[in-house]
Amino acid sequence: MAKIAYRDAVRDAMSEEMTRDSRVFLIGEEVAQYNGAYKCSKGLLDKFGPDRVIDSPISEAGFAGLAIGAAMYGLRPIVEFMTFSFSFVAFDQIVNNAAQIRYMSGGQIKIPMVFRGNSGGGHQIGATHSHAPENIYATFPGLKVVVPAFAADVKGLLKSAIRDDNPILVIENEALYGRESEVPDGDYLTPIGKANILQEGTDVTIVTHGRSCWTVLEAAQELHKMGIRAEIIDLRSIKPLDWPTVFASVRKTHNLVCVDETKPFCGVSAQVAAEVQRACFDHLDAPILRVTSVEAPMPFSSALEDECIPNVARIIEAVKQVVA
Amino acid sequence: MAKIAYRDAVRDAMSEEMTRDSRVFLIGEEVAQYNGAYKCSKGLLDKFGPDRVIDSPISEAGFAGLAIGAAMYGLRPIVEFMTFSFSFVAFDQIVNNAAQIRYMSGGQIKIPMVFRGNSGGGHQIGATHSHAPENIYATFPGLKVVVPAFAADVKGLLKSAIRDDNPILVIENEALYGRESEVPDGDYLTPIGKANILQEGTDVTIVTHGRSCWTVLEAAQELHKMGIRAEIIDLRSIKPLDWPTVFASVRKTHNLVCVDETKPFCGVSAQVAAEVQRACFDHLDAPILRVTSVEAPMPFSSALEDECIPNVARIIEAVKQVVA
Amino acid sequence: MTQKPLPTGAGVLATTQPLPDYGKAPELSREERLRWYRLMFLTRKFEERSYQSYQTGLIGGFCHLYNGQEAVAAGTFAAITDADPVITAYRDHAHGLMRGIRPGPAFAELYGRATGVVKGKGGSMHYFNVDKQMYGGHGIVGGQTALGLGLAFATKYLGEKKVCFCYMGDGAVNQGAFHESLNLAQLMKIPVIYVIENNMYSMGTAVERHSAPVELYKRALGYDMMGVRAEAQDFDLVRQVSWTLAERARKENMPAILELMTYRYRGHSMSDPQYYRSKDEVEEYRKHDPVEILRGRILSEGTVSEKDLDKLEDEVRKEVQESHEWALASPYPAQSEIYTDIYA
Amino acid sequence: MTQKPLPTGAGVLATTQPLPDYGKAPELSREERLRWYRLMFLTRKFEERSYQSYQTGLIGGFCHLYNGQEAVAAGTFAAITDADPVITAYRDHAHGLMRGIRPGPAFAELYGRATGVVKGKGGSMHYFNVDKQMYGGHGIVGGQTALGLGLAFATKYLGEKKVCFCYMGDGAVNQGAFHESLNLAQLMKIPVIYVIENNMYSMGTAVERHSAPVELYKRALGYDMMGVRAEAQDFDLVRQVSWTLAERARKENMPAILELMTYRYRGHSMSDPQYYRSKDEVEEYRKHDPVEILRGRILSEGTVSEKDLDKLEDEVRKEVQESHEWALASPYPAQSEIYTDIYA
Ligand SMILES: Cc1ncc(C[n+]2csc(CCOP(=O)(O)OP(=O)(O)O)c2C)c(N)n1
Ligand SMILES: Cc1ncc(C[n+]2csc(CCOP(=O)(O)OP(=O)(O)O)c2C)c(N)n1
Ligand SMILES: [Mg+2]
Ligand SMILES: [Mg+2]
Repeated sequence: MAKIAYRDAVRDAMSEEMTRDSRVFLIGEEVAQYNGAYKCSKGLLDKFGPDRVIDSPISEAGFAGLAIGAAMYGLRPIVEFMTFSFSFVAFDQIVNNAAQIRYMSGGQIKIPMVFRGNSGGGHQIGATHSHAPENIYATFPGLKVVVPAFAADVKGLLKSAIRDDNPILVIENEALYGRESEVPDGDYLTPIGKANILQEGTDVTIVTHGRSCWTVLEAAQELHKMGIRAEIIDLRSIKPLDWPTVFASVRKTHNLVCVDETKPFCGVSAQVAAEVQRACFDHLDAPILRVTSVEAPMPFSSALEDECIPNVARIIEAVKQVVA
Repeated sequence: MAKIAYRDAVRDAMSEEMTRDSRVFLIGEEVAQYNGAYKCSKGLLDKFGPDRVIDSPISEAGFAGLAIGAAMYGLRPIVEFMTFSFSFVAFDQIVNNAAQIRYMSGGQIKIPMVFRGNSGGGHQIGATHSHAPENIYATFPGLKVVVPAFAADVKGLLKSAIRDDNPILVIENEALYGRESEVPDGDYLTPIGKANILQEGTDVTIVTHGRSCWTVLEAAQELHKMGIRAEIIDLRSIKPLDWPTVFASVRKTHNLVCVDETKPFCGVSAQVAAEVQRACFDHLDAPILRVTSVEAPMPFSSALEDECIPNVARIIEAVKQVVA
Repeated sequence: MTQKPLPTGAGVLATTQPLPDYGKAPELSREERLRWYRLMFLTRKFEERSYQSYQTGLIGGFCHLYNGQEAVAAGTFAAITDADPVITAYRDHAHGLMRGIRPGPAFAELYGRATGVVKGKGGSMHYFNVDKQMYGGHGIVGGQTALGLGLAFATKYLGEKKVCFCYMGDGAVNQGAFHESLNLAQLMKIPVIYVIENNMYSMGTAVERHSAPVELYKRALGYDMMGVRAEAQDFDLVRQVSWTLAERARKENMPAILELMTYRYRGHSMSDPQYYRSKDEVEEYRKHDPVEILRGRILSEGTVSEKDLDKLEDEVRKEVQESHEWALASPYPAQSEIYTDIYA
Repeated sequence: MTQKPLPTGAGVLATTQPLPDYGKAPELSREERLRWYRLMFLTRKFEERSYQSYQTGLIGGFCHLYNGQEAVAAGTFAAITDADPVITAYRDHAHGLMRGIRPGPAFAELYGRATGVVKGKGGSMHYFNVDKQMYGGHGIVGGQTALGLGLAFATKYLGEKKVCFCYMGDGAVNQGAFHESLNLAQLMKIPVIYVIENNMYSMGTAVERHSAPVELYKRALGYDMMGVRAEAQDFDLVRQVSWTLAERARKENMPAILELMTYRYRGHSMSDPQYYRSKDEVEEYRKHDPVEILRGRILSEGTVSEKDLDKLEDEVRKEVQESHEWALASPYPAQSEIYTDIYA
């Protein structure tokens, strides 16, 4: 076990898989000579050359489609979106082509590929650049969506995603790139579709994912001081979602707070709350509360931005209300 | 009150508003000479001429963006998407520009415009053409989304939308275009954000919208025979959503079934269920159930397609389970 | 309505750059020529039967027929091999049938049956036959242009010396994804040929009402790319120009736009009243029928007798009728099929 | 790295069609000329102060500076009036300042203050000043190209005889929305001029690595459109060519691409190590500095003395410093501001 930064875990995952399988290649803006806008592909051009680490013009629909076509032919592309917000100019390619061609071809086609990149707010890059799109993509059958919060998970999930035969979105977060955490040695895979219990607890379940995991962990320390024992579940995978783990926890704690960075309306927390109330109706002691991004575009000012994504104060307030 | 077809109500709304306000114009594929792929703009070219009823090349991002720019300048465009599924190639324009420019400009800009068109499945037009995207657009603050089910509502809501100073999606449905229903005489507006109670009842609330309203009404007749009195709420407006009406009904019936054509994962019903369990926790006698499109792309075969969107059998089953 | 240009027999009408001279495409054997004629005739009969089936309610949804355009698919396919990937839009029956889809599964797909070429899940717009490198059948206008780029990219990545032919309608030139693909293709030297099947109309919109330059091969100019405009009712002419561009792609990895001037006899989809054009215009074009032209050529070459050709045609008619019946007798997919083929 | 072309003083370098001859743009009065010089100088000083503020942590997020490109915004704006709408990408400080945004609110925006030009909600990338027809400031590359089309469409719809200048970077030519807009503009005759600020790099990607034709005005060829390439470090040359195209747009409703060859001295945004170019290249370009060139021209014309110009510059320096301080002393927006300006 070594402590490494999240961005290096991303790089290692790609590097290991590209070494293992020559069909894997990386395409995106500034991924090669520039080493990635967020340095996630540092050194890969030198290692694998320009045929496999490809700088693209600013043509997201074009290069996403190129990669989907290449995957249809049997390659295993990794597409980097500089931020996932820019995937919206390639939206049709992802939700119609990557997600549905297998189905429409009656199973003749496989689309083994990964879309990955930065997402979310909190860095003063404004409303157009700060989307947390996991709810939007997860609504489409045919796609898988993972949102790793820790270096070990992003490495293991990205490697699993590259080996998986389906189109998978690996949604990262700028705030996490520099954060270090422990990563197992050697070649390992983190299974897609398995949640991770970050902390066991008895009083309330907190279901979260992505960057919010860190915020929830911080909040949990405060809660601990107040005598509240939270069980924290990091979904890791939004689709498929590990319902058994979530349900089992809620049946134990009888309370649920959902925390995530998608918007409130039809966000991930809406889906979790809707399913849990159905499956655990008789086990719930209190209404499920949700702590999400606020119902507003992301403002630029740091003075406003902090309040717009889930923060410790809002999490504590929700938990206190639920266990009250 | 006259009985007219839904498509004619769409046409009348546009025609009346274009007569009233010369800043209103219509742009889209085949809207002029062809009278609209679904004939919703029949006669408008003759009436208003080619400067105001504009056939566009197949350039959704281009003409949606054109319309947004024109709205920024003070015009009041109506954009027709031949089907809303095609809006996905213009996704960025809608969710970043139409939705957010007002915010990012600190309120300097207004975007008074309408995106409208056909949506949903059930006509064997396959996975790429059958999306019901209201959950996806409603997740973005800055947009309003209405999904009228009846001629009177589509006319009144579309007229309201054209007069509203915000970007509004009016999501129609091919299955409804030919259906006739009563429409008030003269100039009237249906308020955006107000649900409509289609039928009063005591045993269960059914919250629905769009094409599913018709299916729910059909199911309600069966339910009536079984002695189940359903209160049926047609949301009409997805965003803003009329929570008071929904909550009041659930507090009365103590049961809720959500029925709509969006996908189950993060669909509209997820949002409704999540909010209702929170606001009406102590009033619910049973878990909220959801009847949605299934977790699959839309297949082509009529033999499969019927099962993929909410149908009478699935609605009855859910209601019976809830009131059991 | 503007007068539409009729075929003159000239073949290549214009290019953005001098066409390289690789000489004449290799002769087709008598059998191969007959095979292409058979496929064109089969396509014609398949579409006619589909037309009837649609009228009688056997087919739901959209159904875009290829009548009049047969020499495009045939002439271009005959310039490459079944190992070269192809991909097209929703007007894809011809491309499917000519890349090995049997008429039985093709009809069964239209009828939504389990025996359909894509199990009843895709319908008319989504014929796929990956065994013969036919990658669909795509319904979103222009969406396949980026995929075709990717197929070609993959062949180059794997060092296969192949070429991908990517088909699209004239209306599709106005989608942004196409332009992004053009730049990527030229910049990265990707062996993809964009075949614009210019049938003069994008649904009800004539070319001059949807494209700033009426000559669509000119879109190549913006990318320093080879663009070619050619007439396309004559199988042999189409094959020759396609072969030249395919050779260039194989040898130099250079992409191109190939605008093929053709015409569709039927409406855009089945429910099109066609107010946007005159009956006369359609009749004028029918005089330059691609199936008839190849038939006449073959007969005039004297390698096949009219009797043998009649026999071949009768066989095809019979095959089409039997396939249609077989398809109609096929079962619908089981409900459980809704949930298969979503994930691999 | 390929050698980048340096300015030669030639002005217009190439066109896709003959430029119409509307003669020389009307002379600017001494005061107007000084006003443009002042705005260019102000922009330069504003950017230098922003650079420092970023280094000292006063600015968060992205911050794209305009140093080196000043003659583009100034020369084009000076060819039209403040009644003509303009719109640009995220490198928008110049466009904002030259369209009436005071440096105080401009700084305040960078610092996220309530007194910012868009109340701290948009930041560096989203300067708007609708009073003076400046429609942003847009962060999604290429996204504004369709909006510019719409602004121009609206002026024509209202019969205003205006022209819209829509600015974009060289990297933005590779977005599909731009191409859709070009076709729509030419087809519908919409008076929009696409000004490509070709500063040779799209972030770290040199033009020859991102565009198949290195000459970006050539993208106009695919649309039978007027495309012009011109040098852009000289305010007067830029103004002249812009004026010609603006006249053409007003008189004939004809759109155009105007590729202006320029250079940025700073990194793409603030955190750019610039490994993709040499220090020498930057130094070479600094010798053709647009602010210096106009300064020299004004002095050589003899209408203003060096002393007066120095005084003007000192005033600007003072204004910048005071504006910066005023901005820093401004309050942050109230939390309630999160929820305003979402809906009208
Ligand atoms: C993005 C998108 N917009 C609109 C449509 C609807 N549509 C289907 S085909 C068509 C016309 C296309 O014409 P063309 O490209 O010339 O092909 P043809 O039908 O003539 O073969 C339109 C508008 C679509 N399928 N996808
Ligand atoms: C659709 C989209 N993709 C990627 C980005 C990230 N990005 C911002 S600026 C930029 C480079 C643009 O270069 P250019 O157009 O030449 O403008 P310049 O910065 O030189 O002014 C990139 C890749 C973006 N903002 N939007
Ligand atoms: Mg066509
Ligand atoms: Mg640039």
